[in-house]
Amino acid sequence: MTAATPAPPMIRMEGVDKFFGDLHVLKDINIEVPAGQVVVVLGPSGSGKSTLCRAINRLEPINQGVIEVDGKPLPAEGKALAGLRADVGMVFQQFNLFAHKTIADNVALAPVKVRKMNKGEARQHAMGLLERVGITDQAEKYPAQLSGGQQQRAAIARALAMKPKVMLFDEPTSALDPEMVQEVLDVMTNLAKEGMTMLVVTHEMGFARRAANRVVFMSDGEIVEDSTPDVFFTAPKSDRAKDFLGKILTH
Amino acid sequence: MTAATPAPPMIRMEGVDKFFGDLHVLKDINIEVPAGQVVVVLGPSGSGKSTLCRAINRLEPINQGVIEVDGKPLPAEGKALAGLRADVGMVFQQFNLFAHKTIADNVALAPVKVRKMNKGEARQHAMGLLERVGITDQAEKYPAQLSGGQQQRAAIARALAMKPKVMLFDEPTSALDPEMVQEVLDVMTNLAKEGMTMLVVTHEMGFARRAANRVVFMSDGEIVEDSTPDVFFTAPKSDRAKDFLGKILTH
Amino acid sequence: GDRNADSGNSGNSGASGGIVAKAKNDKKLTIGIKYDQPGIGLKTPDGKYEGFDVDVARYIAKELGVEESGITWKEAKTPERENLIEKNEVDFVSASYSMSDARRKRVAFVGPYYQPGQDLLVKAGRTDITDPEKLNGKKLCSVKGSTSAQSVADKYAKTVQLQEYTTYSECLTGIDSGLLDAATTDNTILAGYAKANPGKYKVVGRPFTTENIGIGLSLKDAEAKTAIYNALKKLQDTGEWKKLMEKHFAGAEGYTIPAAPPAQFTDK
Amino acid sequence: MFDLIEKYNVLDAFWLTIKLTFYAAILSLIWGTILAGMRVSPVPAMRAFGTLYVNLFRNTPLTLILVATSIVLKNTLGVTMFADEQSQDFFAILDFRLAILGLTAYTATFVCESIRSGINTVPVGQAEAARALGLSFAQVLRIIVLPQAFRSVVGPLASVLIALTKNTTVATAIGVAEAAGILRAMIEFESDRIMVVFLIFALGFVILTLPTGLILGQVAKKVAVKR
Amino acid sequence: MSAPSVLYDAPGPKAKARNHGYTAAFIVVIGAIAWYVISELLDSGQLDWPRWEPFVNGSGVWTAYILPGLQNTLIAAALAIVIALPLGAILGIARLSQHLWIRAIAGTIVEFFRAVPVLILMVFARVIYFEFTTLPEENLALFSVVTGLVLYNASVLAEVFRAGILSLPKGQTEAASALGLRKTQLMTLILLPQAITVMLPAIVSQLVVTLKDTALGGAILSFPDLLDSVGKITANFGSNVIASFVIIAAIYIMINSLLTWFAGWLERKLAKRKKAPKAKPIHIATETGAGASMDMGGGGDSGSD
Ligand SMILES: Nc1ncnc2c1ncn2[C@@H]1O[C@H](COP(=O)(O)OP(=O)(O)OP(=O)(O)O)[C@@H](O)[C@H]1O
Ligand SMILES: Nc1ncnc2c1ncn2[C@@H]1O[C@H](COP(=O)(O)OP(=O)(O)OP(=O)(O)O)[C@@H](O)[C@H]1O
Ligand SMILES: [Mg+2]
Ligand SMILES: [Mg+2]
Repeated sequence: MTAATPAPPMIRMEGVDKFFGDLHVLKDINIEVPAGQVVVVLGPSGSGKSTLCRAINRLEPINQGVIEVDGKPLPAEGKALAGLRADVGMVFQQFNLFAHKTIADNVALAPVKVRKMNKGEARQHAMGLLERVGITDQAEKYPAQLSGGQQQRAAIARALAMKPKVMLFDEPTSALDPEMVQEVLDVMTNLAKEGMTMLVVTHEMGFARRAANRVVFMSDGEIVEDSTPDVFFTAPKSDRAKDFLGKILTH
Repeated sequence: MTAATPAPPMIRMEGVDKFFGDLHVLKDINIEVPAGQVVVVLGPSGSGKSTLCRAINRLEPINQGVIEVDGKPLPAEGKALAGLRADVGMVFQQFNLFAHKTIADNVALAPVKVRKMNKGEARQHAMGLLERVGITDQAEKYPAQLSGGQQQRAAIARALAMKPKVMLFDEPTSALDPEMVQEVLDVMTNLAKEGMTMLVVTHEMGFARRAANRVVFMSDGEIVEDSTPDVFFTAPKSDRAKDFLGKILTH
Repeated sequence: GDRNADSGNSGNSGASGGIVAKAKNDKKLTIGIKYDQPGIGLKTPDGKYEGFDVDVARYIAKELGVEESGITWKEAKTPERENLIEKNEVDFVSASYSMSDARRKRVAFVGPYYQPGQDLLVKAGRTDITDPEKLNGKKLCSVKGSTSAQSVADKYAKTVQLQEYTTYSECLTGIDSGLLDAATTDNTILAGYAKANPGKYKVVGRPFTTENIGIGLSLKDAEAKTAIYNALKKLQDTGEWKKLMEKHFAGAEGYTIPAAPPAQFTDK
Repeated sequence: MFDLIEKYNVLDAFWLTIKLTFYAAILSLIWGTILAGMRVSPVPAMRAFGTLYVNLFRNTPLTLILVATSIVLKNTLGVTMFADEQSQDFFAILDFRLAILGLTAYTATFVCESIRSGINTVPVGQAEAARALGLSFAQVLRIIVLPQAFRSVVGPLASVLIALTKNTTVATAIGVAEAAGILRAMIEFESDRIMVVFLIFALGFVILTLPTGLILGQVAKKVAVKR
Repeated sequence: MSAPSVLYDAPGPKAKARNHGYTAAFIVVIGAIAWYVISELLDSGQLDWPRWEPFVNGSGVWTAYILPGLQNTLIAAALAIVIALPLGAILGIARLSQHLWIRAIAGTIVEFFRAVPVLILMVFARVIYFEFTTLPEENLALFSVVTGLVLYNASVLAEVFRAGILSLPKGQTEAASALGLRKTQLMTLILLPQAITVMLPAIVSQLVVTLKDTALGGAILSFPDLLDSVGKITANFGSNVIASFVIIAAIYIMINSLLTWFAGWLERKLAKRKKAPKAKPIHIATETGAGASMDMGGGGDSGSD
């Protein structure tokens, strides 16, 4: 655990427990992510990575423990919760672009509706973001007309449009064709370089090595290891991590 | 192009063209696969890899050109076509196991119905194959009860049950969770070692390097390169191949 | 026992030997009656059949030599009576069967064996409706397919509001709640309801038409016509007719049992 | 054929069919939407009521429902549906309105189920993405979920409308003189031209339902959300 | 353990309190309406015991009227479905034929009988049987009811069959062909068995529709069905029409709920085995009732890409 610093950590989870019925999916989770850090979460399927990620903006309510974002505890509902979520960007495995709106509208929607930005400004801002992720020419198309890689980049632009303090990524590249993985990872790498605080669930070891400050390894709802990428990939401590790396790295 | 050998090549395509409406998806394809060779087909999405693969057992009829399997031209329909297909094993990305039959029945079905093997014998043979792919204990389950990796291994066993002369694989591991990819590749590697003629569409570069005799690179419906894995991965000739490798290998 | 269930080909004899011969030889008859008309023809929950028409049918059967045990009862719904006779599925029909000219084209009648008149049924204790003219502005109920309500509107009360239902029971719920003021049809039918629900309804007792109710049977069976004629005549002559009328209708408020109709028991 | 249509006022009868369909369609849409709202609401009592209502009315024959409106509502409870009691047409108007009521009570269950399944076709991810952006409950519903749900509901609702059109014939059971109401007379008096009579009615309904199916089918295709 | 909902966020403490409030208010409203209806019924004497007594005191209403009516209803519905199933299968497969003219004929038949109300089909079946056959009068109503139901249901089931076969992933066909199975083997060994299991719930649902439609026979054709028994009961017990309706409706609801429950159970049971990646919902205009949405199961993705 990192020592407490004067500035509060961007994300803090303390003693978090989560159950689905009888299933204990998060077990006494304690983690802090300081501002500007990129944390990659690894672990076998079903280990609770997604649940961890979704708990941070309360898409999954937790049963026990404390979650704080930027020093403030997670509100339970209503306006306060919406306000917090606006500050936390989230990117999903399945992109989840609004199917009935164009790409530009997808990106401009929340700034207008939540941040009360005026429409023209929001649109201009959206086009800037689309340029940043390299899909300006797709602005007027509908999500279904784009390739997976393009959709995921649009989804990142949509999250960035809210100028979030922290970004959560839940397996952003696992639904993509292999050639499109890189274009999305490039966007994420740039984001990391610019100092965005990020929590990334991914199986892309290359990205973990290159862009992460820390690697958190989960298994069975527990955080089993929490170290630097170098240490984790070269000298994993637990058997579970070794086994996992063995399976994932041979091919 | 390889020179003609006394024994006919297992697969031969000559001047093959294929259209979907106006879309020209296979452009003057010429390729020969000698018996016992393992050929990996690479290329970006939409380049025509699946179509090439499916044309060989006429799941997609072609518009122009000649396809021969084991020296005999591909029949157009009826009994002759069914007979040829029985000699060509095929493994799909989505496994396509028969959902209403147990794994053992999936494997034993075609030998009984097509090869007129008697049921007891077919079953024994099926159990032998399931052992070979390492899922004997799943024999009485239904496909939906198996993991993706187990399903794909069952699908390979089902194809092998017909004692095919050649096996076609269309992205056999792309629908799998990363931890299951290796178990399927292992089965395929063993098959290659045993001397099976194989044509494999895949993005698994490790497999291509390890098990392939030849790599064929497709782009926009054309065969752009056809060389050994060593040459292809270290010194691709065309820009398109270089570009593709750049995208796929960085992560 | 539910005799409705056995398909009985008993009716076929009509074409061959006629029902008199059949009754004599087989000791069996199939008779069409109403199942849902208190006082006239009713199938009771314990599987019995009762009502004036049913008793008349029993009498005729007995005269033809058939005991109760030899009778197969069959439901003869209003729109189906001609069909049943034409297809020889019943030997005769005794089901408040009006002898109309339209029907005479398809079936033969023997009768009238009673002559009800169209009348009104109102809530017991109600005194404002004494005759059909009083129905102006009132709500009158009858049953689908009968022309009785329309004739009231045409002849007696121009501004009556008419309502039609499938069964008279439905009319009665409307009278109970006060939505409807009166129901109209043959006074015997009305009397049946009044008697079945003592103290609830009364017949107004001012019949304004005369209906001729007869036994319906096949056009081809002349011998049967005579036999039934004789039976009905005997019914009247022995005073049995009066007894049956009293058994089924006496005590219905507002209904007076009429004299037997003039003995003219065959159709033209 | 045309002489028959004129003699029996077939067009008037079909006009009544159309009117029944029209009013019942509008009301079922409203009541069905309210029911759907109850069935997906977070309030258990509303969900229970919605479920109970749908299961009762969907499993009862329409014939029985219509006859019951007449016997229970009109005869027993004295419901007059705002019809003028003094009017000569009191019963005609009342029965027409009761038929609409019965058709609505029944059809709304199917509208409800269509809407509910329409909502179910919207992937949860769409709502989660919207929530994750900070949209409020009302905004998620209004901007993201309902627009997508309504688009996928057009097709099923078209089927409901067609079924309703055909179901208006059952109103004959309570004496409404819509298309099926004049059938009896035509069959009785035109028994020698029975096939012509059949064709008139069959074609009448084909004309009423086929365009509905085709047009709404096109609309459904056009507005469908591509995923 | 609430699965995430498309409509609501996981409720917080305030939301929970609010929901309790709504619950209370709603119960009050429903209670008031129920109270009004019951008191009206009481006032008009409809809840008086004598009107209900015949149904429990062994008066014979069950054996004399209700059960025979129910028997007729069940017979008509069962006959209709049993006859409509093979007809529907033939029409459905014909609509998938490679020959345009077969598709056209089957398509016209299906669309025509789906457009014409069942009631009108029944009425005309009756007229035609009466005019052109020597069927006995007492079977006429049953035959007409069954004929109307068969014509309509065969058309609906044709669509169910077609949709059922089409809903199977294309990969099933491709895998079978790739193994060397012939067309008939493909249909009989792979497609039909899967299609039928996929369709079973839809077929059971159609049975509910059919059961309800038999009531038309009672109201219009004097077919002595369950609904028709009301007339006989009320003739014996005065005007206990409401009591009779309530009992008869309860019987329909019970049987149909049972069937619906069975369909759902079947669907869940089959889904467990099939666990298809994505069920493709298929909407078919059914009934006198309506677009019962039928989850046909079966995968949405076709193996090729
Ligand atoms: N809504 C839910 N209801 C019940 N159980 C759930 C739900 N969501 C997840 N789970 C279960 O919780 C456990 C953790 O799931 P989670 O999705 O967090 O795992 P994961 O590590 O993200 O796996 P993957 O790599 O497959 O995405 C799993 O066992 C999963 O089956
Ligand atoms: N049935 C079809 N109808 C029309 N176009 C098709 C069809 N199948 C494939 N195509 C098109 O043909 C082209 C080649 O498709 P193919 O599936 O062979 O590519 P691929 O190389 O296998 O791609 P991937 O890596 O995505 O599987 C693509 O542009 C595709 O959109
Ligand atoms: Mg996950
Ligand atoms: Mg492909």
